[in-house]
Amino acid sequence: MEYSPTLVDHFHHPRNTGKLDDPNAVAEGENPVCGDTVRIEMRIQDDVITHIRWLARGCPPAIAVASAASVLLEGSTLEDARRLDSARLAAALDGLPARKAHAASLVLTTVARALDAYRSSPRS
Amino acid sequence: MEYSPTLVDHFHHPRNTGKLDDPNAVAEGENPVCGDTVRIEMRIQDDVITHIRWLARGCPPAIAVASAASVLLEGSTLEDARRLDSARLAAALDGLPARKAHAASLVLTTVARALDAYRSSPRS
Amino acid sequence: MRPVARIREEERRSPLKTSIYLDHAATTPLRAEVLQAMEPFLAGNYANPSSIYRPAQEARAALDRARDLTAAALGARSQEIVFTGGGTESDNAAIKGVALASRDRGRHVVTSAIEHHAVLHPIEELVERFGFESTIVPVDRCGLVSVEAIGAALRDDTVLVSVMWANNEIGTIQPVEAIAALTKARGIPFHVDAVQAAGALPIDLSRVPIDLLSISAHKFYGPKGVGALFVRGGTLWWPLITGGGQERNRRAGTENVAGMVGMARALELLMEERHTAYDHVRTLRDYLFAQIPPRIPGTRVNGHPESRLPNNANFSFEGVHGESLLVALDVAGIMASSGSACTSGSLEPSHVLQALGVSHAVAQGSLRLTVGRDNTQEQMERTVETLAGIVERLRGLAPVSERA
Amino acid sequence: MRPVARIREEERRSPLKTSIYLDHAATTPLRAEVLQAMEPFLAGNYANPSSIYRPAQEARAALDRARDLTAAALGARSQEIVFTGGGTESDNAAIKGVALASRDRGRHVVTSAIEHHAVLHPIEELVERFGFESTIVPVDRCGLVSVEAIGAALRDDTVLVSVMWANNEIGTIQPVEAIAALTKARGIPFHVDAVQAAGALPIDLSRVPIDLLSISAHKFYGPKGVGALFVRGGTLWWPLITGGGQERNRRAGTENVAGMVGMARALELLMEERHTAYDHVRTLRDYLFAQIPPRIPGTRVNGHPESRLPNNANFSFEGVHGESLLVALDVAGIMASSGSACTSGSLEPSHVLQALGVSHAVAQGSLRLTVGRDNTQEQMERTVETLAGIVERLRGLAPVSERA
Ligand SMILES: Cc1ncc(COP(=O)(O)O)c(C=O)c1O
Ligand SMILES: Cc1ncc(COP(=O)(O)O)c(C=O)c1O
Repeated sequence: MEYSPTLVDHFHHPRNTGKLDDPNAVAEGENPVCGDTVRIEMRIQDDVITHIRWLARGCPPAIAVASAASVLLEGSTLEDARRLDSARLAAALDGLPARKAHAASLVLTTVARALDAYRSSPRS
Repeated sequence: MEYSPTLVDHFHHPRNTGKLDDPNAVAEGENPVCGDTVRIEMRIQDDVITHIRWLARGCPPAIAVASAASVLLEGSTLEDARRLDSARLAAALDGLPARKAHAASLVLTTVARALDAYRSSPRS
Repeated sequence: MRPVARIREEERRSPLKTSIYLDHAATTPLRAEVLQAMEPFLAGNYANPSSIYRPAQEARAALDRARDLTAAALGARSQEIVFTGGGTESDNAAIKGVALASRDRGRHVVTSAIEHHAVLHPIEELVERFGFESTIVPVDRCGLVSVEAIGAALRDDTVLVSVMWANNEIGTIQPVEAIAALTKARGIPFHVDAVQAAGALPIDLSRVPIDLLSISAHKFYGPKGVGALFVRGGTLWWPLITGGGQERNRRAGTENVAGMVGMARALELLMEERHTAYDHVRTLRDYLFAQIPPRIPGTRVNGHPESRLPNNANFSFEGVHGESLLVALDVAGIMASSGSACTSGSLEPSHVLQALGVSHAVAQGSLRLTVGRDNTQEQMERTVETLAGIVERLRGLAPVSERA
Repeated sequence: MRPVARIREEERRSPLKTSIYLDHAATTPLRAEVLQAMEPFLAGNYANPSSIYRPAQEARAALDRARDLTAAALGARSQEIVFTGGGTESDNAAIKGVALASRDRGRHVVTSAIEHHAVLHPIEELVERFGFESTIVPVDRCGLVSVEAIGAALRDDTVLVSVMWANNEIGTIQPVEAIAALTKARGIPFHVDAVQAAGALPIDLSRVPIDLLSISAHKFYGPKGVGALFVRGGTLWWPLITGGGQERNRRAGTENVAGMVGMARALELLMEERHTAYDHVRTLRDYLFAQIPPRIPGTRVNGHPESRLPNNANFSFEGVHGESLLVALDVAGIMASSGSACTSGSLEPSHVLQALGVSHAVAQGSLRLTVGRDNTQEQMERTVETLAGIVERLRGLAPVSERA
């Protein structure tokens, strides 16, 4: 399998899927070329992501990246969240094929947009 | 084997090889392209080939054709000898590949030249 | 719990044995009878058939027999069969060989939009490197090319028409007999890629005036890396691979004797079983067609409803990504393929589905299931259930705005 | 009398087992270890390595490993190895691929007079069909091409030089290192046909600036119909066979996984045994060289006394026709080959012997004996005795004026 067992596991048993009751940072992103879509919902309190849920449509890496990102982001500070990058996502998945780098980009951009949305209208 | 067992047998155990003590019809022929050479010696008496011997250098069909021809010619009348053709030689060898037709031609031409030589100077 | 664990472990160790293989258009298992026919030339007689001694002449005789069998299976004459290193080589040899040999007579070639890359790329080479022009005739929403459209594309300088007998993704069978009649009337050489058709449909070249035809052994339970090109006597054509005089100067190189004998044996078995062989796969395939659309909402059938290979099914599931389907099926032990080329590095859906006018999203959700002789009804039932569960799960993951 | 009869019967039934095979330049037996490495991909994992599921990824991994092994055996990088359908395909791909891709820069190619037809015929195609010119550099009486002569043949519009590493008939080893230095200095791509050299000589492409190099598995105890082309990174080159993206777009077609794995295993064994492998064949071959000329008057050794493959011997016997020698040897259970192409339909002796300046008659009497790893000293002794008897018998049949 060209995907690592960890990636396949995240794809097959994705963590933190679904929606939150009261998110205060939400964004949806789409890759217009391949059609992958992701929605991220977070509850942020005192500069910490206390809850995170996501939904995604796309190839296995798109789903696995969203799952791995949610695990890394839950409980992290906004500062740390901003520092999340493709390298760490790939490491968390035991590798991500280069041709699937776009899956990580989509999730990272959407996370950043959700954080931006929170900054511009913080409802603590 | 692309050569019939009969052909290989004539090549491996050629009949009537060598020379005669008192031939009265002799000819030598050579195919200048492939270098095959054949020498036919016959003793003719009362329009019948009573003895025949041959020597040859060349590919297996060249040797096998000479051998088969000597068997067919020994004891035959001059008229019959003149009628010997490639088809009968090929039949006697259970087949002769088309690309080796030149082997039969060389032997037949040399036989004809030996018969001509006899006709022009018959020492009965 | 023990037995299940043992089954799982076996499955892990030898997935092809215990899983469900539904990718016979990609390749087929080597039949035991075929391997048996090959073995004497793998482990036993290794002689080069061009040599003079007896084992070499036996190898030569085996090649001759393989050629006779191949010719018989196609309704061709033995001297019209050129053994090659596979379907792609056959296609390249046919297309470049005819076009380049005729380039002083004209530089125009005609083909269809849903040909295999083994046809389209050689034609691109002709255009980009050798000053040819090509007309790529479109297909309808079912993947059918129209005979009239081919006729309209023909020009006075057309030197080659190439249309596949049946498509590898959607299974659509093209009207090659009618096209052959047309090209014959116009005196234009006609090449047919029959790589998918051979093994699934009867082919009789004594009845259809096709000039060149490609087949590939591993698509009909023969070995990989072996194919044949039929070249009708009198066709103006240059060989692709020259050197030694093998294949009567039409394809040089020491012959893969075992491979050629294997291909011929596979064709022989096909001929023997032809009256029943297609029924089995058709029954199983028809079960998929009958069950999947009602069972899974938002299913679309790609390809032609009737004019299609008996073993081919191709679906799209709204809102589901093809590769995710494939990986989830693989985890469940079902081997299938997607119409999307996404898996091979490109983000674009396959040129075949695009040519049908299918939307990008639909094309990306496509799934090809191609049935084979070892599949069973029980496997089909398991496939339908598993697939339904996977589609449901994946759709449940999609953002609300996306749900079907 | 019984035992003899039984031996004869066995010999008739399986000549390759009980006879003496001395035609390893034509082809070699598939080694048991190689067949064993191939079997999992013949009888077991049949998946197409381009597919997504696990067995396919295993097949892909096996291909990757085969490529790494092949690269390691040649001192190349894995991405420089293109798997092909044999040595002839490799030669065709290299020569036409480089020349056609460079035809806007120049249309002149340089080669030697004793190349294999798999090199000479593609060059003829370039000349006859694509407006190229070729310079065929002659060889000396031992078959050696001179580096100076190659240098003198180079022109500003030369786009390719192709010289074989070692000749298949007379075994002469060419100064490819020196030629490579020359072509590199001039910036001209250099192709080497190493089909005979691989398996008989160490090859290290990390040390020699060769740009393209051809090998063929069946010449070193691997399977027939499988080869490789080394293409150094950065070489301007067009693939011969296009279609699917296999071999990183450099050789399309579903991969012959078993064949490639077999070739790699054969190379791996070669690497493991390389320190001793050549000694055995050299010892046996040297015995033939030491015994035959004194034992059989009128013997001529064709080829180079030192710069020749360790397993190659080539003789001419005055006044004896090569094919007659071969048939007589075959009857005696010895498999060998002639330098003459007479057996394949032409009456002309081989272009190689002609290029040495050998007379027609001498060329026609030539005999090639090529030794392999399974041959024994006892077999060499039997060969010398049998050969001496046959030559004597055939000479005895020649007309007196012809006798040596
Ligand atoms: C020097 C040389 N080049 C090329 C070839 C062609 O290799 P193959 O017949 O495996 O295609 C051969 C052997 O036939 C050879 O000896
Ligand atoms: C329609 C069609 N043509 C050509 C090919 C190429 O055949 P191969 O991969 O055996 O070279 C294939 C399969 O890959 C095919 O499905």
